[in-house]
Amino acid sequence: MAQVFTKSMARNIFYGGSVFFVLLFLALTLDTSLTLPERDQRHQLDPSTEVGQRIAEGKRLWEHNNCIGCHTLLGEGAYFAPELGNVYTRFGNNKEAIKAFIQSRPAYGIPGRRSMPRFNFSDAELDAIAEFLKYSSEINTAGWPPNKQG
Amino acid sequence: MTATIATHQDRYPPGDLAIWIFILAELAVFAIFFAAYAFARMGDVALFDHYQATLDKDAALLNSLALITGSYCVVRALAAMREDHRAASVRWLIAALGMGTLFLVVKSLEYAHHLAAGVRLSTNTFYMFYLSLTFFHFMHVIMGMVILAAVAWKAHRGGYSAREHTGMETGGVYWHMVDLVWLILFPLVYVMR
Amino acid sequence: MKYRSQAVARPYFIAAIGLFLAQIVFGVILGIQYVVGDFLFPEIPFNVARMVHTNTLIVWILMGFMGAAYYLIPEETERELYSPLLAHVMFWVFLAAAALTVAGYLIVPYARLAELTGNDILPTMGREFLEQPTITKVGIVIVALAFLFNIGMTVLKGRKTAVSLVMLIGLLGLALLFLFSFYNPTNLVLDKYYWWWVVHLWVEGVWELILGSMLAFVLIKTTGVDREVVEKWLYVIIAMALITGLVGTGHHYFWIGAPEYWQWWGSIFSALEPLPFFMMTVFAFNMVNQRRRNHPNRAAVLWALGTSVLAFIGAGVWGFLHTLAPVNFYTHGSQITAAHGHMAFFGAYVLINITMISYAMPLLNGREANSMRSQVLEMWSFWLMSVSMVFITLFLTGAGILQVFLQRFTDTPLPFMVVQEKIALFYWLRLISGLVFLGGLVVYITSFFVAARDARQGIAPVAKDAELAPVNP
Amino acid sequence: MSSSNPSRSFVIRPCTQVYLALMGLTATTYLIGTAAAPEQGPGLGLSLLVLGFALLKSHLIGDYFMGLRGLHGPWRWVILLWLLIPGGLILTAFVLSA
Repeated sequence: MAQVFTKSMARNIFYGGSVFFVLLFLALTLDTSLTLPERDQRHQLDPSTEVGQRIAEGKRLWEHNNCIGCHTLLGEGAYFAPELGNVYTRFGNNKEAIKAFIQSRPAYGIPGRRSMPRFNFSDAELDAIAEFLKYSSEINTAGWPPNKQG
Repeated sequence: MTATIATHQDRYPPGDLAIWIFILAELAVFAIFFAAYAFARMGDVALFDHYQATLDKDAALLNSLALITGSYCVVRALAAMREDHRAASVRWLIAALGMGTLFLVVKSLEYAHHLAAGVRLSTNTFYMFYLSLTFFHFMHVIMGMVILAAVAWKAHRGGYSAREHTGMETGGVYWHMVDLVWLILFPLVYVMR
Repeated sequence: MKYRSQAVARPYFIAAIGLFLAQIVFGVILGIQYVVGDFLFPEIPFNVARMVHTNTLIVWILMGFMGAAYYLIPEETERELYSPLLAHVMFWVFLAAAALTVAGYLIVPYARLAELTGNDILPTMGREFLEQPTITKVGIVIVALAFLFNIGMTVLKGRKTAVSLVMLIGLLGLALLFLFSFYNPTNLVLDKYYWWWVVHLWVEGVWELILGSMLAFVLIKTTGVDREVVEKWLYVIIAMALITGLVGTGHHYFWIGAPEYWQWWGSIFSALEPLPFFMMTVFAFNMVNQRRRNHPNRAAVLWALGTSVLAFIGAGVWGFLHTLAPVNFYTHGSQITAAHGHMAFFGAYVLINITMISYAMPLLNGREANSMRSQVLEMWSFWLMSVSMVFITLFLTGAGILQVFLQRFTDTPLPFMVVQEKIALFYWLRLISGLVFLGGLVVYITSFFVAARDARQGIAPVAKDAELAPVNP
Repeated sequence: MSSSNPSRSFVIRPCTQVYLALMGLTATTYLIGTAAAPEQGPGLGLSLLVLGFALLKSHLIGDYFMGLRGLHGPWRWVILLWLLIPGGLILTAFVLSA
């Protein structure tokens, strides 16, 4: 009588199953790649346009100052400070309000409270960050977050 | 035949137990998918009914018959092997592979038709389910055919006998699982409304 | 220790524990900053402390994996490591890169660090968990390649067991997927989509292979159960892990701009993700129950069993709690996520590394097991860390539920910062649990010194390695 | 399924009987699906009948093709259980949405 549960069959299932689901995942990724242009606002990113350049610069500043270390962006990041994927709409679709908020942070924080560092951005840099956050808010995120509070 | 072997055969299904664990996991995925389809349909019955009517029931019937026949071929292949008719067994396996190929061709034609009509996963919830369920199953048919081809090759090379053919049983139950899933999928997605 | 070259694992293990301590110290700082917002501000702002906390975690877990590989691969392949020297050199390269990176985080502002390391040439910084300067990432790739070469050559020339092959596949996947950390387009959706190929496909994909093979190795050694049995379970478990985990990546694609069918695919597959972890628990307890010997290292067995249980609770149960799209719509990016992250990382990857260290360190020091006194300390540290981590998780879950309700679910949603103040009580309780955790870690570290002293005084472990009669099936 | 007794070969094998039953039930399902006007469909009653056919067919496959018939213990029931859970959920959803 043959063995009921063999190691070689378990191994075959591991290899076969893994290849199968890798291929399935890649197939779904392919469809995603084809569908994303309708959802991810990539037309705004054209580097030959001024807006596209501002967004790219804004993302660069976002990364160079590790904003994700406190905030979330589309729900990902740290959970220490407010969600910023929708901050543009939360601030009344107003880039100036975003700029004013970043600029008004005191250098030594607010005693006893969570404080955002003072970054001393130039006006052009503030523009870029605000443009990047506006772009983020326009990505089709399937209705998330549930409300403007993020 | 000793008592231990008898109880052993009574208690465990044919084939390697490892494939059964795998089959259970796969069936669990399909079960959740089917239930998800039914409950998603509750949210928009009109949409589901409308787009269900665009599916090709003739093709689905042909495919159902192909898979059932394919399953039957594998049953006969095993029966032949149990009587040591190796050549007949291989012929039945090749017939099963033929049925699998027929399924893939018909299904591909259906996909080509839908793709030409601009249907994608994101078109609407019905097509999302239709394409997801059938494509996931489609991949299983391919997987089952790869397994059957390996089994047929080994049978051809004399790797199985009336006494020892666990590998063929293992491949067989996987192929039947593919059939089993389609037998639910066909009425659920094509007929029921 | 059967092969001399296994000794290269020792510095890796020691560095891993050292970095673990640093990680927890920064974790406590973060815990304080959650309730006393301006603690250490502006010298060490929250984002810097968090970066140190998460990056030291990743580095020490990788150190642990590498040490584990250097320890178990010679024993599995039954030959000396291909190049112990290369392993030593790479250890110092890796440690130096990690130390310099952390020092960079703490000494200069992050933007300055990005400038100094030429991030504009190939921008990869400033994304969660991948904050390391590009040059550090290149260093990681070099270390990983040298490591894989070393391990791969050893496996190629030696006996090929399931444990060593699975470990090798896991490490290979780890290295390959890390390459996606160099892809950073301006398109935020694409950035996030492939960022998960590093993060999710590591922790819910290839790392599970490494975890499984380490657990299988320790169980084979400590229980004496037939390798054939352990290895077939290993294959089944990791097969399930990949079957559910690969498409399970979709649970991260619900709200980042990816198509909406991911809500179905992600929910369905990740609903099954607890399965491999559950199988792992059943497997570990089965193996220990069917043991054919009583290994004198009781602590290692406790860590192994603890891994299987807490990985299931943290990764399996707490993951499932918020993985379904309709639930995740409300919990995404809340303290619920933090609760799950803490328990899952601790249960799965912290504990498996400690299991390995606990099993291997005495052997690397020339004894089969530590003195009973030292083992009792280890067991205390297990319970202190595990129970406090359970409480951290529960308090964060409580905070998360309230946060979700007040900020997202009610008819009158409150702003983020207002909600944070309302749930501060949970953060205080979490901080207390965190301090207990730190205490547990100190006890763990103490156990090594107690073991060394007892060994000098010739105190043997209490239990002799008694061969058990084969357990009846 | 097979026997060394040569007289058995003149009888239709049980597996062939099952095969014919499966084909017949599938054809019936198809006829039910196509008989009604395309925009109307077979309606709840016939749909549930079709679901019942599907579960019966799957049970036959499990028993006769996958070889679960004659087993004792949990494996005997595992496919049936699998059929009943999603079957029950589908039934619930269709009844509720009718």
